[in-house]
Amino acid sequence: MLDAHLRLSSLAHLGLAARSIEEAGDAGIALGEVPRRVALTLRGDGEDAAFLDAVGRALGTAPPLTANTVASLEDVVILWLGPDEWLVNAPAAREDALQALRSALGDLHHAVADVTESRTVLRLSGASARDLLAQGCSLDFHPSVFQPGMCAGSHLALTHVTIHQIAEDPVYEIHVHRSFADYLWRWLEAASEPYGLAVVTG
Amino acid sequence: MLLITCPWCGVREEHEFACGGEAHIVRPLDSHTLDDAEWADYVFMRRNPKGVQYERWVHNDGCRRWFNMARHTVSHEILAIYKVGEPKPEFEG
Amino acid sequence: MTKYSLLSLVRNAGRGHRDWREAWRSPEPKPSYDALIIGGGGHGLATAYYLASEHGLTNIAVLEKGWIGGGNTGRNTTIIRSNYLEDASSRLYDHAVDLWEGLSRELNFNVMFSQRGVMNLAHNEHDVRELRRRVHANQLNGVDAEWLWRDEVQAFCPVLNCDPAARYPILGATLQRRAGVARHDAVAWGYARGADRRGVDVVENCEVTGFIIRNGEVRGVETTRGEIRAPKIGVVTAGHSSVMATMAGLRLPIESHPLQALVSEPIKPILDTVVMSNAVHVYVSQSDKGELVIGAGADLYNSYAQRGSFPVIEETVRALVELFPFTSRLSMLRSWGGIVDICPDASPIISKTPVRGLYFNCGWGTGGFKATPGSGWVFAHTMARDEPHSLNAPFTIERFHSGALVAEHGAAAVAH
Amino acid sequence: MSGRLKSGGAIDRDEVLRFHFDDREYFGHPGDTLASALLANGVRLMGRSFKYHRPRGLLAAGAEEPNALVRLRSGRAAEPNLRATMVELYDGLVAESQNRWPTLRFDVGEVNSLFAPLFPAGFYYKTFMWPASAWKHYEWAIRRFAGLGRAPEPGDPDVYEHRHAHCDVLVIGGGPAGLAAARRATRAGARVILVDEGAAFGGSLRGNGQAIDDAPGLDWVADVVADIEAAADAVALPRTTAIGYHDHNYVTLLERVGDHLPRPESGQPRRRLWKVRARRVVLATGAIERPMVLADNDRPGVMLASAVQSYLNRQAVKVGERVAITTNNDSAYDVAVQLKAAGVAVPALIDLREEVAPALAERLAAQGIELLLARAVVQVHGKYGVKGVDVMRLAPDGERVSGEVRRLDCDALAMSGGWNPTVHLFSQSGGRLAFDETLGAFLPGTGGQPAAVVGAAAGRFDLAACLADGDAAGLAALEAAGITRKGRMPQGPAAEASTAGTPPRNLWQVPTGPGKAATAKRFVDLQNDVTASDLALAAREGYRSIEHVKRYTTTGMGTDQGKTSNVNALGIVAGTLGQEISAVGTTTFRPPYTPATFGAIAGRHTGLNLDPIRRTPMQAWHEAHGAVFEPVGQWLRPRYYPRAGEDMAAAVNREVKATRTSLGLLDATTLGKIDIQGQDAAEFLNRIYTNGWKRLGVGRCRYGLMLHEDGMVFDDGVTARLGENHFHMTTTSGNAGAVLSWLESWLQTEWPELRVYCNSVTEQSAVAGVSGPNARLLMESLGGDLDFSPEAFPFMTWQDGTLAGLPARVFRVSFTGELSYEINVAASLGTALWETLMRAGAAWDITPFGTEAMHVLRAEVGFIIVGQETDGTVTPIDLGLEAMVSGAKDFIGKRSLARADTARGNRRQLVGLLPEDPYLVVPEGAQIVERAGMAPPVPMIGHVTSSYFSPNLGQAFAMALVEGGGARHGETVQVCWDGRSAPAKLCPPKFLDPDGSRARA
Ligand SMILES: Cc1cc2nc3c(=O)[nH]c(=O)nc-3n(C[C@H](O)[C@H](O)[C@H](O)COP(=O)(O)OP(=O)(O)OC[C@H]3O[C@@H](n4cnc5c(N)ncnc54)[C@H](O)[C@@H]3O)c2cc1C
Ligand SMILES: NC(=O)c1ccc[n+]([C@@H]2O[C@H](COP(=O)([O-])OP(=O)(O)OC[C@H]3O[C@@H](n4cnc5c(N)ncnc54)[C@H](O)[C@@H]3O)[C@@H](O)[C@H]2O)c1
Ligand SMILES: Cc1cc2nc3c(=O)[nH]c(=O)nc-3n(C[C@H](O)[C@H](O)[C@H](O)COP(=O)(O)O)c2cc1C
Ligand SMILES: [Zn+2]
Repeated sequence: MLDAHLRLSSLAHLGLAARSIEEAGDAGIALGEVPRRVALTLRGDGEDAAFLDAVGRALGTAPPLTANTVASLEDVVILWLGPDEWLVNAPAAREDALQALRSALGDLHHAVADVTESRTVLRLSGASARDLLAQGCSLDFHPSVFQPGMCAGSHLALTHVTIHQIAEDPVYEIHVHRSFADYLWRWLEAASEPYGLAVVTG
Repeated sequence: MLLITCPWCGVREEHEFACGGEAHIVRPLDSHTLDDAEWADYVFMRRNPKGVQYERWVHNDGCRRWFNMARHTVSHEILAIYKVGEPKPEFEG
Repeated sequence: MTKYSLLSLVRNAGRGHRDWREAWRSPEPKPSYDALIIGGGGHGLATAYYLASEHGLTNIAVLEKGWIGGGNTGRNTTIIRSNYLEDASSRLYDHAVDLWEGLSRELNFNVMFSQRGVMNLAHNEHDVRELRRRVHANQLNGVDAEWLWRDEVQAFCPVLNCDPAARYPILGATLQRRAGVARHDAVAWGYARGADRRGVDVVENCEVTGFIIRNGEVRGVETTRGEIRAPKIGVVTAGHSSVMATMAGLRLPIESHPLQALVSEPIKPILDTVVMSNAVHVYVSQSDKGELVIGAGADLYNSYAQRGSFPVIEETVRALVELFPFTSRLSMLRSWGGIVDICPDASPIISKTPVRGLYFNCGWGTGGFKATPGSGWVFAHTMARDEPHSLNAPFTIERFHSGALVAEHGAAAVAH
Repeated sequence: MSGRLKSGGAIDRDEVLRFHFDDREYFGHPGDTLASALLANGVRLMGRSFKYHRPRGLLAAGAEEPNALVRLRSGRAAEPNLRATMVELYDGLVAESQNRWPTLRFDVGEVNSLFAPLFPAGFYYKTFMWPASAWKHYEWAIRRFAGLGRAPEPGDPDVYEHRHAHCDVLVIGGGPAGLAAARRATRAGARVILVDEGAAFGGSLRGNGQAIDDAPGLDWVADVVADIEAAADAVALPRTTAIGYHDHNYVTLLERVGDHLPRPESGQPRRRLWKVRARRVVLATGAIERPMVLADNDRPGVMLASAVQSYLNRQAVKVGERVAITTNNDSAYDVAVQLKAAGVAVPALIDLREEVAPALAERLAAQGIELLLARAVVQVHGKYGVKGVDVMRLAPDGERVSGEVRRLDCDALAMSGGWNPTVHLFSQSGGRLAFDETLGAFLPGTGGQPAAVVGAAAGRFDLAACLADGDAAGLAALEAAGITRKGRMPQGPAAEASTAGTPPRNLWQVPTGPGKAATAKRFVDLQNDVTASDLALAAREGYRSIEHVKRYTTTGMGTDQGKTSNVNALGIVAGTLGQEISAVGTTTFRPPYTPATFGAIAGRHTGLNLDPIRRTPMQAWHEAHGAVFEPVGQWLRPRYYPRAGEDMAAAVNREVKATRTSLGLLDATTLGKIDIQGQDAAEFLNRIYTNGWKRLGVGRCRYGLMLHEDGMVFDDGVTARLGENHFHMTTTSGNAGAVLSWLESWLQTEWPELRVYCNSVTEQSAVAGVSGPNARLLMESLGGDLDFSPEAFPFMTWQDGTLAGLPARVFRVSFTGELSYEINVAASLGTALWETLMRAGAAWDITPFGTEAMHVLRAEVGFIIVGQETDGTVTPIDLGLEAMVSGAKDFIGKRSLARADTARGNRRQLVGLLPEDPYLVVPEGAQIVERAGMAPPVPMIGHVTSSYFSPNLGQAFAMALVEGGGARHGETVQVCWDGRSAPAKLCPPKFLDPDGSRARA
């Protein structure tokens, strides 16, 4: 087995752990990095029953067909990225399920690409979370429009991100390409200044 | 600053998209039978209408899908958005 | 026609300026002419002026759908330079600079050609290589060009942010000292006045709506003010070139895009040269009235709307504030857009067409103001002789068939 | 004298604010603007005009102010050209007048006034042409006089923020009409944004004291604002200007968050740019009063009547002791009455009209104010302040004045030349304007976007109508946004309807009086010093289009963009040309509505955040080890790693040498990586690349070139076959995104029948390239399950395995021409891999090398770099890579290669170049000619694309594109740059190991 401490997050050099606190207190923004999880890009024909079926069998849930939504079963989460593209997320320990996915799809026209390392996931919450996002992202995060269980690809502060709302409060997960993570983190940190920032463990 | 309804993702800001220029230009299959001028017509010549333009867009920041749009090049009004392969709607102008 | 001079100004001041004559007449269009120019921008007016002054064709008219100079001539950032890469282009643009130098006196109209130098900044090794390549080519072509390293750039333009720790640090720049800016409107007015004086009819509010073509030969045009006949017709309509081509049954490799510019509030002199940056996309000069004249980028979609989108402005302003940090607390006064006619190789088309007697001058895209006198001069030659001058021979439509493009993407990558 | 009244106004008399204007100290109160506070202190002279440096005071009380522009704050926080009318007073405020030297009162620039007869509109087009060389000097002088304020200093201490917003209804303008609309929409639960550029809501109600629902108007305003603030989905933003109305209901707003404070609150931005997408927009932007164009109408103390009223009611400031009033419409009568009530003498109200409604006349009579009908002010006296005005009878045609000149003593003149609805944003939105002959103003017409224009902005100048208008627009917006009303709808607000008035008398210029007064200047554009006679001159000289007039005279081109002057200018031009105003038309309204700070538009994207910086997993290591970086796309890549005392050349030589002789290590993470899967993947690559892919074996790699359809090289890279239907493509670092888009566009739009998926995996792996004769030894030393023997792991193949305990995919490819392995591991293991390699490689003195050494190494063996050896005009054949161009299949760009010019034999072709002086590194970009010493224009036959010193060859070498170069090896040419030239010999572009045996070792 690989020695886990060899793995470095894309934000390792920022020393976030040392700055992290458990509770956000009265800071308007709580921001943290989500621990590493398995991620796959899944491609296939959303109109092909056999494909949907195979995915459903392997992951316990079929990929969501409604745009900008997420399907999940326990800790496996499937984000809709496009009509033939999904992002499958699972805890690092669930690598098995993902192997199952590959084999289940067999000869069907599909593609699975491991992107576990490609994205850094930030968790954003706090009373001012929507205000912070609104500084750099043109999506409408109003609760009547964007709710838990929804996700969308867009631009945040000049970088491509996928934003997934995971709780009402609101709590968001922001998937950003790994090489941009440091930039985005520092940008969010600066943009949080008006609200107060608590760095939390993700 | 256009507001574009991606046929997949819904209403999004222009900056999530890129425009790929005139749509419905079919790549000649028998290019070796074309003379230089005919080939240039495919590679370089464009309608560039003042009025309704049919053009390709891609939702780069969202679903990465290409789609077609009929847009008025003076008012910037978007008259139709349709998926690749769907028939081209006809508009005056 | 009163000659303009300090003396005539003094004399007229005494008479309360009541006696100035109109700079150009507003004639009714005649039913026929020896030649027509469609488009009363700088290029069209210059063409008419040189047809009259160099080729003796005076029974001619310029037809303008709106007001002269109201197209890109009236909305450009007025940068004039000739430091182009390809031999063909540098010759053409340098010929224009030669003409610029004598233009105010030739036209007896001060176009305020101000040779304050133009710098093109390099922000990475690739820029350095490509810009120096251009400098060396210019020098061998007899076009004045210098390369400045960072410290020289800083000395030449002290308000530039030359911090080596910048996101895109300035590594060096090309400098063309003969280059500069001119008063754009005056160019249109000066050429109109000069042409008018030689008998040319400058007809405003006259839109061409169709061509009369018989047996592959052009005979005249239909306009909003009636049919006008002529055996030679030059089309110089910039952003509207494709529209005109369609009327004539031709196809062009041109797309019309909105290109934006903006000005700051006027401030006391602070920038005495012209600065252009490709990597950090912006170009800036300060006008004699004091406002910073700032060039932005083009939108990526076709448009005839003379307005662009706000993100393009944002991007430009970011670059502006980065290169000129003092502008952070300065304000934008006005922004606007033009419709530029972009060619795939970023070079113009000055060409005969398959229709006899019909000529096109277009494709100047984001950078044709600088060429105005030269363009008019060679186009007049082409129309008068029915064959291109050697300076514009490479700029035919046929080059898109043969592949002999005049690739100026590097030299033209910043809209200018 | 102007001054403060004892009572009234929305100011807090208990708090005293100290401020400075031009080195003098003054006092004011919260609720003051800089303008009102100066007036209250008796200061009238606030600026100098642009061209003639005439002394100027306030014209207005709002955003339309053309004269009183000041420099606010000091040092790095100073900001020029701020309108004193929009600057809220705070304690310690420092402001300075502009465009004067040495002082505002004694301004040397005033000499310009003496030469004014020589400086009519456009004078500079007529002179300064002789001698040619002198223009430089003239221009220098002209420039010194131009400009308004001084430029700010660099180092802005404040930050700026952006904010995206979405709403059902955006209400622009918080006067009665806008508030009524916002109130209606808010009560129905809509998402509402209400903005007003003023410091508080209320619009004209703040200045005119009108009543609503039988109570003071401002009480109603407070109620509405409280409602909005209490609503969950509504916001009310004061100090916020809508600056731009763009396509598809995209509106930009500029909020002045911290400008009214000594400094922004901690952590808060100074200004915030809002980018709003609104389903409906309600434009309730009010109307701007017009000045009258009369002789010397620019003297300090000549003000808009509404401004006089506003200063009186908002800040309890009287603009003078004796205020004469001149008007062409009913609105100034209230002003007269209110002034009188406040104890200000009103010597007369001078109305251009022949008659007015008896009720109005009676109101004046009741106050003992003299009403002079059919009269006009023909002259204003006083230089630094009004001393009196001359009044004469106005002829019915408005062209002449006659009779006796009556002098009225006064120290201020309030004028109202009618009202212009504020249609700027409507026009920006694409709406057409229609000229209303009665009002003498442009009203919103047809077209535009999903918006309603209400209140004074729509030409309704009656409070009751404005309220009803706003209320109805609020309802309509709800309907359009599909919002069903909740609960019982409240009544709309009510106000007393005004009785039908007398229409204004629209006179675009008031005739001048007799004698000397005949030549007095009648200003139209106060800021740019454009007079009525300038406009007439322009028209006379043939500048007939209003656009020509604007550009010839500069009318409307100042910082106020002609808010008070444009319609007057139009009227005068139309009159001169004998045309209808509607035929003359307006100039174009453009964003921003009022000037917008660049810093705010840049937002947080300044400095290092100008553009995102991309980092590889090993970036921290590079930083810690002193790498010098260079930007490559958005990445910052190590260029070289200098050791103590080394310059770049020394470091690069060392890195090159080490790699060629032992072992080098490169961070190659930035290469683009695209995963391509599907049963048609090989067919797809066949169409995209110039060479064939169908027969590439699984486990093998191949170099490919992509062309654009014009036949020119677009990108290159090595692609590996991972499975029968599975490929791993690499692209250049800078082009990764463009290539993926390119592939998708072909797949989705041209060849949807191909069953292929492309996914970016660039970020998935960290890539370390080990290169050098000892590379194999290093790989073997790492321990793992891979056999690195040449037989088991030949050149241009790849294998998966474990390396030093790390799962890895190893590609045996080479960009340096040495024996090389590109090791891909999970990105999170990048540093672990790198450090392992450094540790294990120590035995061979492993040397990390940067992009510069990489460039030298690849050039030594003749590999090209796309974007360096190519520039969009280079074909594979030009590069000598004809072997890679398949004759057997079609591919993108193929047909273009056969075009007449592209197939020409003597195109510029890639060659090697050896300078005769072996230590001379010719500059990249140097040109190549046949012979030295020719005079320009010198025919150029090529240029240098790459040039380095090779420590391995012990000499300088270069690559170049040279006409027909492929057939000219061995010939000598001249390399030219900066006036120098040096001979160099053409050779094949392979300097070392021409048969490639080292990489294959
Ligand atoms: C924002 C911006 C910045 C620029 N900056 C620079 C710069 O710094 N330096 C530089 O060199 N160049 C610059 N350019 C490019 C330059 O402005 C143009 O290339 C040049 O002015 C073109 O001149 P023209 O006379 O050909 O066209 P225009 O001035 O556009 O004239 C064409 C005329 O044709 C008329 N017309 C069109 N259709 C008809 C019809 N059917 N009938 C009659 N008349 C018709 C139009 O009304 C118009 O007046 C810039 C352009 C823009 C938009
Ligand atoms: N008697 C007359 O002739 C006359 C003339 C004009 C107005 N009025 C009176 O004025 C009132 C008009 O009410 P209304 O609500 O239509 O207008 P208003 O003038 O009361 O309010 C308009 C508001 O819009 C704001 N505004 C303008 N442009 C803006 C922008 N771009 N961004 C942000 N804010 C902007 C202004 O600051 C102002 O507060 C009525 O009471 C009417 O009787 C009377
Ligand atoms: C070089 C240059 C300088 C300009 N300076 C000013 C200026 O000082 N003030 C101003 O209001 N507009 C200025 N403009 C912009 C014009 O007002 C106008 O916006 C432009 O000519 C486009 O025309 P349009 O906006 O009428 O469509 C300038 C334009 C150019 C090309
Ligand atoms: Zn989409």
